[in-house]
Amino acid sequence: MGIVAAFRELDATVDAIEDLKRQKISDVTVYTPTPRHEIEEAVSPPTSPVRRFTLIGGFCGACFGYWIAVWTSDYWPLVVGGKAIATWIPFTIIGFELMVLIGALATVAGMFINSRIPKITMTVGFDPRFTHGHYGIWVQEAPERARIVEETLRRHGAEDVRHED
Amino acid sequence: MATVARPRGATDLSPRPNVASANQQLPGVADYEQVDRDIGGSLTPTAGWFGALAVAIALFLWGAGTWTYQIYWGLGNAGYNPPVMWGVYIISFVFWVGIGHAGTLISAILYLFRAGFRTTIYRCAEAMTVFAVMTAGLFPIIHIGRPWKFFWLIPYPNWRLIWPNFKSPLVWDVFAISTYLTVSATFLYVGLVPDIAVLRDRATNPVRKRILAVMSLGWRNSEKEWRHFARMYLFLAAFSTPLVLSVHSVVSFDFAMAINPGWHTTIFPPYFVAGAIFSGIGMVFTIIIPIRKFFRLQHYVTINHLDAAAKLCLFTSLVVGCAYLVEFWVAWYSANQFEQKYFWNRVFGEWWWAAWIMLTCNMVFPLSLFSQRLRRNPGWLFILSIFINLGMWFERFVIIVPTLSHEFEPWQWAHYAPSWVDISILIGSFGWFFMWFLLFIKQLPVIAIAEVKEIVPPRLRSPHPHEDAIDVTGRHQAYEPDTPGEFD
Amino acid sequence: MTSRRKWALVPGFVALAGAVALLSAYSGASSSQNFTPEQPINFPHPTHVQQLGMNCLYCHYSANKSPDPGLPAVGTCLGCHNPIEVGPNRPKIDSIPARQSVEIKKLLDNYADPSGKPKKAIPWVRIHKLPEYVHFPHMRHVNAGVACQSCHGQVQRMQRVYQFSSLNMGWCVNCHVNGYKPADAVRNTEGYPTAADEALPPKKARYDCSACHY
Amino acid sequence: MTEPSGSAGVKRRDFLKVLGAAGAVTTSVGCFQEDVEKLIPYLVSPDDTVPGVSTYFATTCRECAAGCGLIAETRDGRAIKLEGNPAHPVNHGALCARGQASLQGLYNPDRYRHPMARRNGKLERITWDEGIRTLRERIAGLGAGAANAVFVNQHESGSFPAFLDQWLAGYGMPAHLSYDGEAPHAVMQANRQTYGAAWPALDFTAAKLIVAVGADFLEMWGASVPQQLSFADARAKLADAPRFVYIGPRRSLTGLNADEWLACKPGSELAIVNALAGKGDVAAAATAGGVDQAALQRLAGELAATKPSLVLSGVTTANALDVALAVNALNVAAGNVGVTIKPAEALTGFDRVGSPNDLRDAVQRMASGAVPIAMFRGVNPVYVLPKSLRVAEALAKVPFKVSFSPFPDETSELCDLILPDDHFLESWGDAESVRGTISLQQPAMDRVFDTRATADVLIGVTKGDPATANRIPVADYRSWLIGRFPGGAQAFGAALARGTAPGSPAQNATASRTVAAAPAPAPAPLEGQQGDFYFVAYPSPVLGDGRATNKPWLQELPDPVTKIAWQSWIEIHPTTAARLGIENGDHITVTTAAGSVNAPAYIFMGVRQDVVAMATGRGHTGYGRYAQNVGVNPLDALPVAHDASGGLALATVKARLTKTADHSPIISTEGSARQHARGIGRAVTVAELNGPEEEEVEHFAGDNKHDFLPGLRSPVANDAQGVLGNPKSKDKGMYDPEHWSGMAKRRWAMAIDLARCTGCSACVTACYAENNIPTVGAPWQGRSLRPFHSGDGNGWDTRPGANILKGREMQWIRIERYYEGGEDGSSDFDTRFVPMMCQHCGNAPCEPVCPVYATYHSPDGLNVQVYNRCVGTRYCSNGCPYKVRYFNWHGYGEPARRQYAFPEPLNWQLNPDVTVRGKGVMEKCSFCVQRIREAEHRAKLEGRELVADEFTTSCAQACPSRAITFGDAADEKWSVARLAEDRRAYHVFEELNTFTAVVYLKKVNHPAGGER
Repeated sequence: MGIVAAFRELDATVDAIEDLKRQKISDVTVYTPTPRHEIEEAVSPPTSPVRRFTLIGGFCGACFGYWIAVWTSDYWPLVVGGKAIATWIPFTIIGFELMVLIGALATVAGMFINSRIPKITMTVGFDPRFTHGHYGIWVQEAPERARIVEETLRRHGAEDVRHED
Repeated sequence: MATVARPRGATDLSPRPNVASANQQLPGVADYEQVDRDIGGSLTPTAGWFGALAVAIALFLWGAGTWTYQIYWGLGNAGYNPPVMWGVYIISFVFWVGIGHAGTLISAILYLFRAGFRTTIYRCAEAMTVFAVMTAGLFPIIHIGRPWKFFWLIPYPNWRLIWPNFKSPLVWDVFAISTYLTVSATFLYVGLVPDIAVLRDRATNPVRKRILAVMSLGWRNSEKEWRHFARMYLFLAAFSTPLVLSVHSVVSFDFAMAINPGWHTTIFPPYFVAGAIFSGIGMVFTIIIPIRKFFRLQHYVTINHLDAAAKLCLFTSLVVGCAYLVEFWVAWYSANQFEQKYFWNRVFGEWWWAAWIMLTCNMVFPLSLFSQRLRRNPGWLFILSIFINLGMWFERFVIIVPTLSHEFEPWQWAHYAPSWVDISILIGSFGWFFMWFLLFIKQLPVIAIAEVKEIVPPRLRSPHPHEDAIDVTGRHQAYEPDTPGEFD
Repeated sequence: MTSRRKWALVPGFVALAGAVALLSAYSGASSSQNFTPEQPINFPHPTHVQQLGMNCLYCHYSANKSPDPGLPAVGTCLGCHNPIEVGPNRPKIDSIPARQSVEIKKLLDNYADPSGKPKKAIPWVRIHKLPEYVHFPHMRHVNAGVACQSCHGQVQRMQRVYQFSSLNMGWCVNCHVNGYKPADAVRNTEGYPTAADEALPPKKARYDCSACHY
Repeated sequence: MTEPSGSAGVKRRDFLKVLGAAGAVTTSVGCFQEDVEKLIPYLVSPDDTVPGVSTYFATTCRECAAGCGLIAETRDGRAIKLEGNPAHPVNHGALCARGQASLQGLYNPDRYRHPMARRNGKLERITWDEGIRTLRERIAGLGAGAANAVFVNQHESGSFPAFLDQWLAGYGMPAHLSYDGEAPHAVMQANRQTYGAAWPALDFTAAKLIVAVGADFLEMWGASVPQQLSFADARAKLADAPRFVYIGPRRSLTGLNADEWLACKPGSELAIVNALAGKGDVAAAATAGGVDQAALQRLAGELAATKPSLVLSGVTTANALDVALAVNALNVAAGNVGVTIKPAEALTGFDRVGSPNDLRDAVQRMASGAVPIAMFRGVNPVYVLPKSLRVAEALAKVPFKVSFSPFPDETSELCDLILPDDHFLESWGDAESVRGTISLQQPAMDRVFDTRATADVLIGVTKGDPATANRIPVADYRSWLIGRFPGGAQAFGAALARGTAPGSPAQNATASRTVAAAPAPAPAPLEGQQGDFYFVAYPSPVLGDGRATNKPWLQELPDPVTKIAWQSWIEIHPTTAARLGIENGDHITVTTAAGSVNAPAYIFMGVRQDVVAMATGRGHTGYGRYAQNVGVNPLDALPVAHDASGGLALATVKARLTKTADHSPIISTEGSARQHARGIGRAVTVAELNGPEEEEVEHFAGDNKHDFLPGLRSPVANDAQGVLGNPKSKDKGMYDPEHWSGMAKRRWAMAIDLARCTGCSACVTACYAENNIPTVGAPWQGRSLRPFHSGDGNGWDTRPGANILKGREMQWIRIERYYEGGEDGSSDFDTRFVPMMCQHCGNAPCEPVCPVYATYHSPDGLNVQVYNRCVGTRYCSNGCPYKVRYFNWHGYGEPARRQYAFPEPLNWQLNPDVTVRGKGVMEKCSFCVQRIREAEHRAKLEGRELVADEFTTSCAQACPSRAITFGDAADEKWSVARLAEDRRAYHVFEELNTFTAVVYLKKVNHPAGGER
């Protein structure tokens, strides 16, 4: 079962998170109206893997850019302005632009995939206040330990605690 | 505006200028809830807004009608006068692309530079960017002789087995502009997602709530989302920075790659990029100053922010002015009579007035920003921004028309005068731009809610001795706050 | 887990869009292939070519010396379908007896005067049409040994002639670049290429734009 | 076409009745035509034509009296191009602009489409039978009055005049009046007196010094084409070429080709000629003529010292005959007769021409009401005679007027019976252009409209009445011709193939003009008239006396001197203009004793300070949509004054000048008349030419590192596209010289000899004719001026030439005319004519910028423009330093648009081998790629390689001075390859490293006193 707690203050939220950690309660989701370093520190999560998406996307983009330009030029060789048929320097522009394009889109895709959005359901473990002024903690825990969790959250000054099944 | 309770201190607060401190940045904003209230409240449509929208749409329709007319009867109805084969449309294209450069600059480059003053204006600038590029993208199509064949510039597999010419600057344009449009639109949208979530949760109208729910992609402010979001935002910024520089460089290649006197010069890319940013900032002023007034957001977009932006404007103006002068020097030093003749003709020839409009508006007037009083005077900034827009349009005019009308072959020297068709379509483009922009500012937050919350002091259970210290748990002394205005 | 399934949709949509784009690009949307119009006179090519063994060049007389293949003059038709001698009958061909023919009647009634002189031209409906900005010299192709059937299809078997090839630019260019196999000419004319024919190298042609477009 | 043609010979000219079969020329750039199209076969397949392949007919040009030989190219029964007949003794294959444009007379949309008669004031359609009957009855009813009948025929040589006179005589009518407003009557009469021939052949090549006293022998003075050929050959002798001095108040096109110009007052020529002849006082002559005495003295000495010389007179003052006689005497004295002037090989085109004075006399008889019937064929007295003669009023006094004119001109609009004549490309005839040679005129095609040859009409008139039925015992004029042809039908048929035959056409010995013209009224002496300016009218080099004005090609062709099209102008000297505060385009009114004209001023160094000059040809009040209300007619201000020979005196009146308020911009294709030291048109003096070669190092304006080197220095030229500017590029495809297609072995190139080019602009019109170039100056082709307007032209820019005002003319080849010197307004300036077309650069700046490869470099060295690929970014034009790319601003090729340039039946002339460009695409000179490909097809079918100089471009073919040479520069067997290496060769803007395929050969100047 899940417990959703809403906090008014930042430091209270931070204390609660660290307390839960100390109690080896793992499945904790924290909500914050705006990114705060304190919370990130408290949760101390692994580095986001989005950067890999960026790297791969950018690389593919650049390769495709150069390839399409060179291949089409050689596919039907036409001389313009006495220039070589496949000219690398101008094709760099194509390579660069496509690197940026594909790279950027891949990055966004990375963010979506990693943070599991678009989310289909908004009901479970969420409270509209979290996008307003409140911080939130959502713990999914076995019923028998739920009481401890709730008690911990209240101790740290949760404005209110809600149970979900 | 009646619906908006005039928030506390929504006047032009003038705190001590150039003070770098977190809690001083938005003295008028108490807590997160107020941010939602103020910004969310500014979204209610007003009569004035409907009026403006109506005008914009009317102008757009007039322009669109003129374009269909031009397509049917031929480009001859525009003012072209061979060899001046490029005219108002390409001028406006470059103009609008230039406008489109401020947004990404502010949201991306200043983000990397941790320039705090961007926070409250970047959303506005980004939206401006997207719509400006949308406008600019139309002009090449309007300009070409057979618009219905425009897609031939895009490399797609086809049964003719033929492809575009990747050596042509115009194809580079296609790639640069479309990439720029896509990336900046994405940038704008993903930045909006958390704010849309805020609106979603505040919305009362169920239909609106539903739409916002879809648009917000189910964003719920979880710490995990924020983590990936921050990383993505960083990389997007990192990508956009070179992109901004590349796009207008590529646009400048349209000219620099041709051999015409006045075009064929290596100074063009930096010169164009500076000019673009300059014109962009000008347009930002033109837009943000009325908005902060009518939306009562002076306590968000403070004088400090305008001041900082004005400094950026002054800097780019100096760069542009330098470029102008260097051009003349190069022409003289090249000992190339075509170049020399052209540049003489530029300032003393048939088009002298255009050249002088350009020089005064872009070089002389902005010098006033050396005065701190004028920098901190929104009224003056607004007036100046109008001059800048005008001057930058004429900069492109001066680059294109005099060159084409007066180049190598004396027998083909000619004049040029726009016709009613050119003018109508130019006006229509402003209608098109403002139509989108007006629709935007009443549907979506014109100031980034989530990011503003970042610079609003958080609520604390145990008030800390040092109000302005960010680290309330007192455990991470090593952390350096990105305080706004620290680069002022 | 509903979200999982919905995730699968996204690449699905992308793939679909791509497929549609490619199809539309390659479909040669503006080709009038298989265009089979109703002709003023349903001229039976099979009878003339297969039974009577007439050569294409008998009627399309300038295909080997002009860009324009040429059309038979009404006089040419009346040369055989002589109203005086055979009237609205199909002339007797070796074994096959002469008999009434609706189409010949049409010819005589509408396009010839009783004396057998041509009266009025037959408004044939044009089937194979290249845009005016393409210059297609028939004689070059015919003299290069390209069988008529290679482009026009097995007209000698068509009861009603239709546009056999797409006449798209890609279709032209493929042959110009890859070349035309003499053996194909034999096959297209219902012959059986010998090993010698097969051995012959394909005949290529210019693929420079100004070869056809000017 | 409804008219079944009488002769079997014409059958094969039947049309394919529908365009579809002929590879229809419709605008189609860019889209498949899905709409079902009909294919219409022949009824009876023609014996000797192949659909899609051109048939050629030799015939004779009747646009002017010279009678050049033509080859008419017909395709599927339609004449599509005229070229000079190389075998013809007059023009040797060359053809002037007017000859080219006669096609637009044939297909002119304003031609009379059927006979008409005036019924209660209106011209109504009638049948030919009615028409012929009406004419017959009228003539029958004349009775004694027949003796006063007037038949005015446009002067032509050959049998028709004799036939006509015979016919007239049959009805007791006086012989016809053979009128030619362009013929220099004074010169011809003087020639008859001195040499016994109206127009002796002129051999410029034999001369060492040419002095032209107002004789514009490259223009309207005599037979321009043969004179131009000979003159160009003379100048092409370079160092040994004759020096050329022009004397006259206005520096015409001929004058601009002169090495020196003595700008003398009109009327002073006689004194000057006498001075030159040593018969008169030089000083007096110099003061009288207002010329520099030293120069005159020097010229007199030079003339005396240089033998043989060639002195020509062409003045149009009242004493023209005296001047001409004096000049002839000078030639005789100098022993030029038989050397440079050859009466033995006279051009006979002008023999038996009547004079304007005869026409004036006829008009005055009409005015007196004595004339019962007047018939006009090809002559338009209402327009070509001075307004002060009141021709229209005189015509009103004539009870019955018949016009055989094919066009609705000012005269025929006043006539009671219109029996439209066939165009000469539709009818039979003959001419005697050179003594002893008949050149035949045969129909190149079936009739376009329901017209009929006048000769056949006249025959029809006689046939209708039993009394006169067997007066002309032949079926039609053709049989009449054959009947009189030396050798009969056999020889006639044989001669048709060549177009010429030895012998002389039938002359009517008996008939001579029974009514003698009253002597011309003595004109008022020029000096002593009031007015501070001499008013000089001159026949336009392009439009002549106005008979060519209804042809859009010629309206659009810029005047070779002023470069003005679709407009009349008044030439005025810069100094005078400055004095009177007159700018280009300010309207000024020229008022003479006889009347006044008002036109925009054009400031021109080539007139004296006390002279204003104006060209004839425009100012029609009728004559079809292209001529009507375009410009003004200088004759409106001329008195009725004739010289002693009866020629109309054009420079005989003084005028007052008043500046008016209104201003209309000059419709000119000229940007700057100065080349600003950019080395576009270059020249060497004889001295330099004789000098050692190594001195010949030129430095370029704008770049002093490049020295001049002759030849084609393109990386894709001498090695024929082997390198592509990058030796390492792997797949060269067809650009590899070893490629099986062999395309890259060729490098098409062009050489233009500025020493030959006279700037006559025949090439421009030839290019229009060959390449389906639209004319854009017609009043309905302008652009929109405001958002809301109706289709009737209201709201559009309906000024004639409005598009040209916007610089939108489409001349694939244009003649640039640059002045050197004379900035101070002195008469001492040099003119450079530079034909400018696509230079087909090896490194073309236009190519790489095109996003869709619509323009690229073909393996055989062409800069190809693929119309159907073009999307119209116009970037290529920006890149082009020569500015030779032209854009279709409107749907000039789209029948549905009001700017359509080829209203039916003008579109019948369109060349089926060339795509008609639609709106929104770029076009430019293609080096006549269709001719290249056609030649390649022909060679391939005949299983051979191309032969050197086997074919050439349209401009080169037409050029009457043979200045243009086209060919394969990569193969030294072609003459262009040799010319490219000439020491005079240079490229325009070579410093831009465009490596052009067009080589210019420098003009050669012969300054005064230069050693010979």
